[in-house]
Amino acid sequence: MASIWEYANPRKFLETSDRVLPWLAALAGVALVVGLVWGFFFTPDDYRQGSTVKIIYLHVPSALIAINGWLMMLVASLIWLIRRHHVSALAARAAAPIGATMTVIALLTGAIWGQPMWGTWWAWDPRLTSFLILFLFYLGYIALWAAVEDDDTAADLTSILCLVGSVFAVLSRYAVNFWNQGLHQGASLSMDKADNVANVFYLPLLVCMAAFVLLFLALVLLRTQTEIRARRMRALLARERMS
Amino acid sequence: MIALLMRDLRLAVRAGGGFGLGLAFFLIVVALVPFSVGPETALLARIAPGVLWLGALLACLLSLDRILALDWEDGSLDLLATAPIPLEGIVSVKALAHWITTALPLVIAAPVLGVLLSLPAQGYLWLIVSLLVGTPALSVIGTFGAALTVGIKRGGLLLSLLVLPLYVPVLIFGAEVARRGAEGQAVQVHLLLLGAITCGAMALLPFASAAVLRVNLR
Amino acid sequence: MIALLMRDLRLAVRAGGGFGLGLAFFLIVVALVPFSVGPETALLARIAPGVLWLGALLACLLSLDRILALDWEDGSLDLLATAPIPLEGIVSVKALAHWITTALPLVIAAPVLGVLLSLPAQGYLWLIVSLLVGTPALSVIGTFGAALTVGIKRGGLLLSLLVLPLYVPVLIFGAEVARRGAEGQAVQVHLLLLGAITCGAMALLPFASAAVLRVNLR
Amino acid sequence: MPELGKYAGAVLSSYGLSLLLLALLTGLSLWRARRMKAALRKVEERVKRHG
Amino acid sequence: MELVVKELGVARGGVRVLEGLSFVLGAGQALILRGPNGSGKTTLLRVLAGLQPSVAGRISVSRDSVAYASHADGIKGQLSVAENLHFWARLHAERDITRALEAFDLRALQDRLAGALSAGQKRRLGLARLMVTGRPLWLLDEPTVSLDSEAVALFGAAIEAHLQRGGMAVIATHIDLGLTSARVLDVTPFRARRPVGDAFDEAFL
Amino acid sequence: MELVVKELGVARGGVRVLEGLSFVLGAGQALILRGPNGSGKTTLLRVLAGLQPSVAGRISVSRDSVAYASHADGIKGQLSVAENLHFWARLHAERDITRALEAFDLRALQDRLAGALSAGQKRRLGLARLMVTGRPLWLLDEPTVSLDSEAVALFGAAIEAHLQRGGMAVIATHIDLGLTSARVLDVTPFRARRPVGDAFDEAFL
Ligand code: HEM
Ligand SMILES: Nc1ncnc2c1ncn2[C@@H]1O[C@H](COP(=O)(O)OP(=O)(O)OP(=O)(O)O)[C@@H](O)[C@H]1O
Ligand SMILES: Nc1ncnc2c1ncn2[C@@H]1O[C@H](COP(=O)(O)OP(=O)(O)OP(=O)(O)O)[C@@H](O)[C@H]1O
Ligand SMILES: [Mg+2]
Ligand SMILES: [Mg+2]
Repeated sequence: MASIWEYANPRKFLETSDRVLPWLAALAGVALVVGLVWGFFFTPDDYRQGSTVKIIYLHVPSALIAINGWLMMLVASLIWLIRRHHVSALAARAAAPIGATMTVIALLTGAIWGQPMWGTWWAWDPRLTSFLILFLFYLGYIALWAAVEDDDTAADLTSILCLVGSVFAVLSRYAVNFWNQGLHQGASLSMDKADNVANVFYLPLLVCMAAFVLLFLALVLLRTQTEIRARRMRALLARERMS
Repeated sequence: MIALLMRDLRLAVRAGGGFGLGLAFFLIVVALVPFSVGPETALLARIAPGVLWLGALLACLLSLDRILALDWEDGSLDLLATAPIPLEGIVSVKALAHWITTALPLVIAAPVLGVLLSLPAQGYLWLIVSLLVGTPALSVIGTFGAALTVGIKRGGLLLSLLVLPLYVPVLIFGAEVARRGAEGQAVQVHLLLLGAITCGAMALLPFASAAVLRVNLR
Repeated sequence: MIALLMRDLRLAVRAGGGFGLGLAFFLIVVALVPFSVGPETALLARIAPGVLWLGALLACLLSLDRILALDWEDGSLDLLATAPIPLEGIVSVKALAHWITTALPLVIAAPVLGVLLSLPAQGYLWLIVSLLVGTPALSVIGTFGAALTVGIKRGGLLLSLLVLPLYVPVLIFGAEVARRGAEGQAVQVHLLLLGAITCGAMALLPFASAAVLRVNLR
Repeated sequence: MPELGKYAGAVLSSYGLSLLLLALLTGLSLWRARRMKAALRKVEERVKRHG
Repeated sequence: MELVVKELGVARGGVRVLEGLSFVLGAGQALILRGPNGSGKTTLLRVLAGLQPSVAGRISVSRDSVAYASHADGIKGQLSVAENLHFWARLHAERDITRALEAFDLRALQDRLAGALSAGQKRRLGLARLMVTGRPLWLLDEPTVSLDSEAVALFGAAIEAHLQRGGMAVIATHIDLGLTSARVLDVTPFRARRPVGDAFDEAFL
Repeated sequence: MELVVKELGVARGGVRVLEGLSFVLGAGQALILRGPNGSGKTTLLRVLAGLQPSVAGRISVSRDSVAYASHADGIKGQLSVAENLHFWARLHAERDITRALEAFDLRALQDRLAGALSAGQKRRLGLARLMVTGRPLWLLDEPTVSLDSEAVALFGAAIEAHLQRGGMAVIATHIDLGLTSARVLDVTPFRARRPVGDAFDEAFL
């Protein structure tokens, strides 16, 4: 079997991802439409939360991607630091804006949800707070990529930032827990407690989560391709200027 | 190493006061708080420990770019990197110099400023202790940030952006210790955690800083 | 003059985001406040207008040294001073560029951050108005400070020290307008005074800045 | 259209904002991808021509 | 257009470095300043450029007619070569930068970020800036630092062309530029003497 | 002690600038690098100093034996001349700075703040730093910039003395230093060629 590292070759990656991407994108689109339409039109209201429960189909999947996007960047950074495959560094770079957007979506939907449920847009609840901190990490990571001109230098710096940042993100999570007891409990939603209550909510939620994962993958592939091409173009232009 | 420390301290004194300026900034930020939130004593007393911690943190932050950028600009950093000292040692010494010149004066000044904000009497001890335990972490983390942004012209703001989220745990525990101290609650657990963060940061971050610096120098 | 403005704006965008970074700092300062004073909503709502004003002021402050120091270091300022534009015009354009790249984004972001601090609903309008009226004064005063400290390496902290006292009147009236707005009281008088300060600063300070710059250049 | 009751504003605005953000992200990614592809092709051709 | 300097005295860091300096430079003439390190050439040029006041004597030239090029080049690393030149051109109400690009062989580099130039390339850009100022009097402080011999020749040609058009140049340098037509002024004899006696007021300068 | 460079390739900003460079430098020898602006001399010196990785080839020298002097001097303006030298001396576990002061005629300036030196005086201080490192291999990037002829002679003498004691030196320069014993290496022939074909991966470097 061919080694998985072959796909770390930029050309090979471009070829493979070109083949996969249309399918992935179509799948993501279908899943997204099915999940959201199902959730929005064909689920009943919760007896306590009324129609706001429909927000869950955006809120939870985006929160999921926001966290796991960072995790993916961490893994990609490690691969870059250890094996120095350019594609993985560029994939991390490509994922950052997606993760940041997902964080914003989770924050926004959460805030909008919080207004009717908790009577406030924002509370300094541990989970919310650590999400805000995660957003700051995304911002810093993106800003550092943008500020450094040389590509390899930027890749090295951001990778190390990602490592250190991950450690501190976990630290903050625990610190915040110590600091304030929260409002945000999954249990506030009826389905969350008694597992069998609500396949009505649960199934469309699953579809939405799958859709967001697919969308994330498709976007990462697409943006990684773009980054690869941008990188190659910079290299070609530089070479052209030299002669 | 000692030569480097002595040089950095001397430069801080000569350069129109590394000592004085962090302190002055701290003083002014704290002094501006009553102007911005209004002068009621009860309110001020309530937010005093937090404001003092935040002020100290910002004063530290502002002086971070002096840690490495000056040496970068005039080429000293290139020369230090080829000197017979490991880069890890260099960044540690730099962090130490930053702590001595910036954080230590803040710790000493904090009680005085506490008076301005009507900090309750029992709060002073724990304020000082929490600052003493927490500020070394600020210097070490800050040195990491400075190493990350050293090649970037006027990276001061970027530096702040990168470093502040890293400061969050330190700030939470530090301010919590000071606040609990002021309110007469138990502080041991939080103080212990603060100490653990500081020790961890001092033990591990110099390696990250040196690695980042090596990347930036090439 | 327009060439200079365009260049400064372009540089701000290129340099990894003059726009973004001031904003990010503002966000972070505001986000750190609850960590330091604790998470109670009532307390936060009470200090929100003041904290927002103070945060905007600090974000402005941090980016001041970019106004002139970069041009000083690479010799551009010498060349600009011999260019066929009066130095007063140059410092005014620089202040304007600073306002556009730094202060304006802060004004736009302030309401969003108000949510984080649970600012009462009626406070938003006056918060924005007070910032819009007050921040030009911050930029102009800051340019004066930048001109004063331009020859000094890493004068950032000294700059803060010099500028902060000059910011006090602006802060007092600005925060007062925002606070009264949030509490539903009358704001006219204070807003008028704030406007007067801004107009005065814009009319007079460029001459002082140019004079100071001339001294520093020789 | 399902009956959203008194929470219509909240639900609709969160759907609206989220979908807008997702569309923006996807649109920008696609736009940049297309532009970069074209630009790279141009550069590659030029490099090839000039040997 | 003439530069007349009469009995000029200049000071640096509160200490007089040159005094009693007089010369006249007519249109189309160049003057080369020589003198050992620390003799005050840089200081003199800054005074002529109007960046620093003189302590004695007179200078007949208005600030609007000088273009000064110091050790630092005033180049923005984040802007491209062409953008850098365009900026200075527009500031001096000139339009055309192609002549400057050509004169210093910067055509091939014009879209490169100035931060990614080598030392000599940067210097060439700094010198090209002079050509877009449209000013008649050039004040140059060690202009050929880090230039290779080819670039030095370009520089010589640019100076000659400038003089031909009625311009003037004052150049401080330690090495031979091969400008045959230029006069040379050694500043060593004008080094400021210690004031005799203990004139208290004078020690204030 | 010998510096052996074999088939070295160096890159700057992601682009190869030199390749296939080989030379051997024995104790007591000096090598002068020549080449037009932007040919890669500075890059080569940085690679030799270990500040930047090479992209091909081998270098036989350990980082502990080189002393590098770049365009920037690493001088602190707020410290006096003597303090600056003392610092670098202590860092390299040397004690004596008088020899360095003497060699570059800095005795009279030793208590002056380094910020108040003229361009040439600063450069002299930067060169004097090399003598307190105790390192055998000196890497010098355009060392004689802004030096007057007297100071260039001092520099030549310092280099000769260093070589006499078994030291080595690699010097990038555009002007003639009058070092008779030194070999000259023109880097122009080693300029990196375009890679043939369209190796996609290579364009990433
Ligand atoms: C700005 C505010 C909010 C933020 C940042 C936020 C963030 C999060 C995060 C990070 C998760 C975890 C996702 C995961 O583990 O996969 C989550 C899940 C969830 N959130 Fe929120 N949230 C916010 C507001 C709200 C509000 C107001 C509600 C409803 C009252 C809510 C209800 C839920 C529910 C039901 C879940 C799923 C719980 C579970 O399965 O564990 N959230 N949210
Ligand atoms: N800031 C300062 N304070 C005090 N003295 C200074 C200061 N700057 C320079 N000097 C001194 O003033 C004198 C003149 O310096 P200047 O830079 O004009 O010399 P120069 O002729 O340009 O020398 P070089 O050829 O080395 O560039 C020198 O002796 C220098 O030491
Ligand atoms: N940051 C950078 N990014 C891309 N290319 C660069 C960068 N810095 C320099 N270069 C290019 O690399 C090449 C080598 O530069 P280098 O500084 O080594 O030349 P040099 O031989 O020292 O020239 P000089 O004699 O002008 O000092 C030059 O063509 C330069 O334009
Ligand atoms: Mg000089
Ligand atoms: Mg060079």
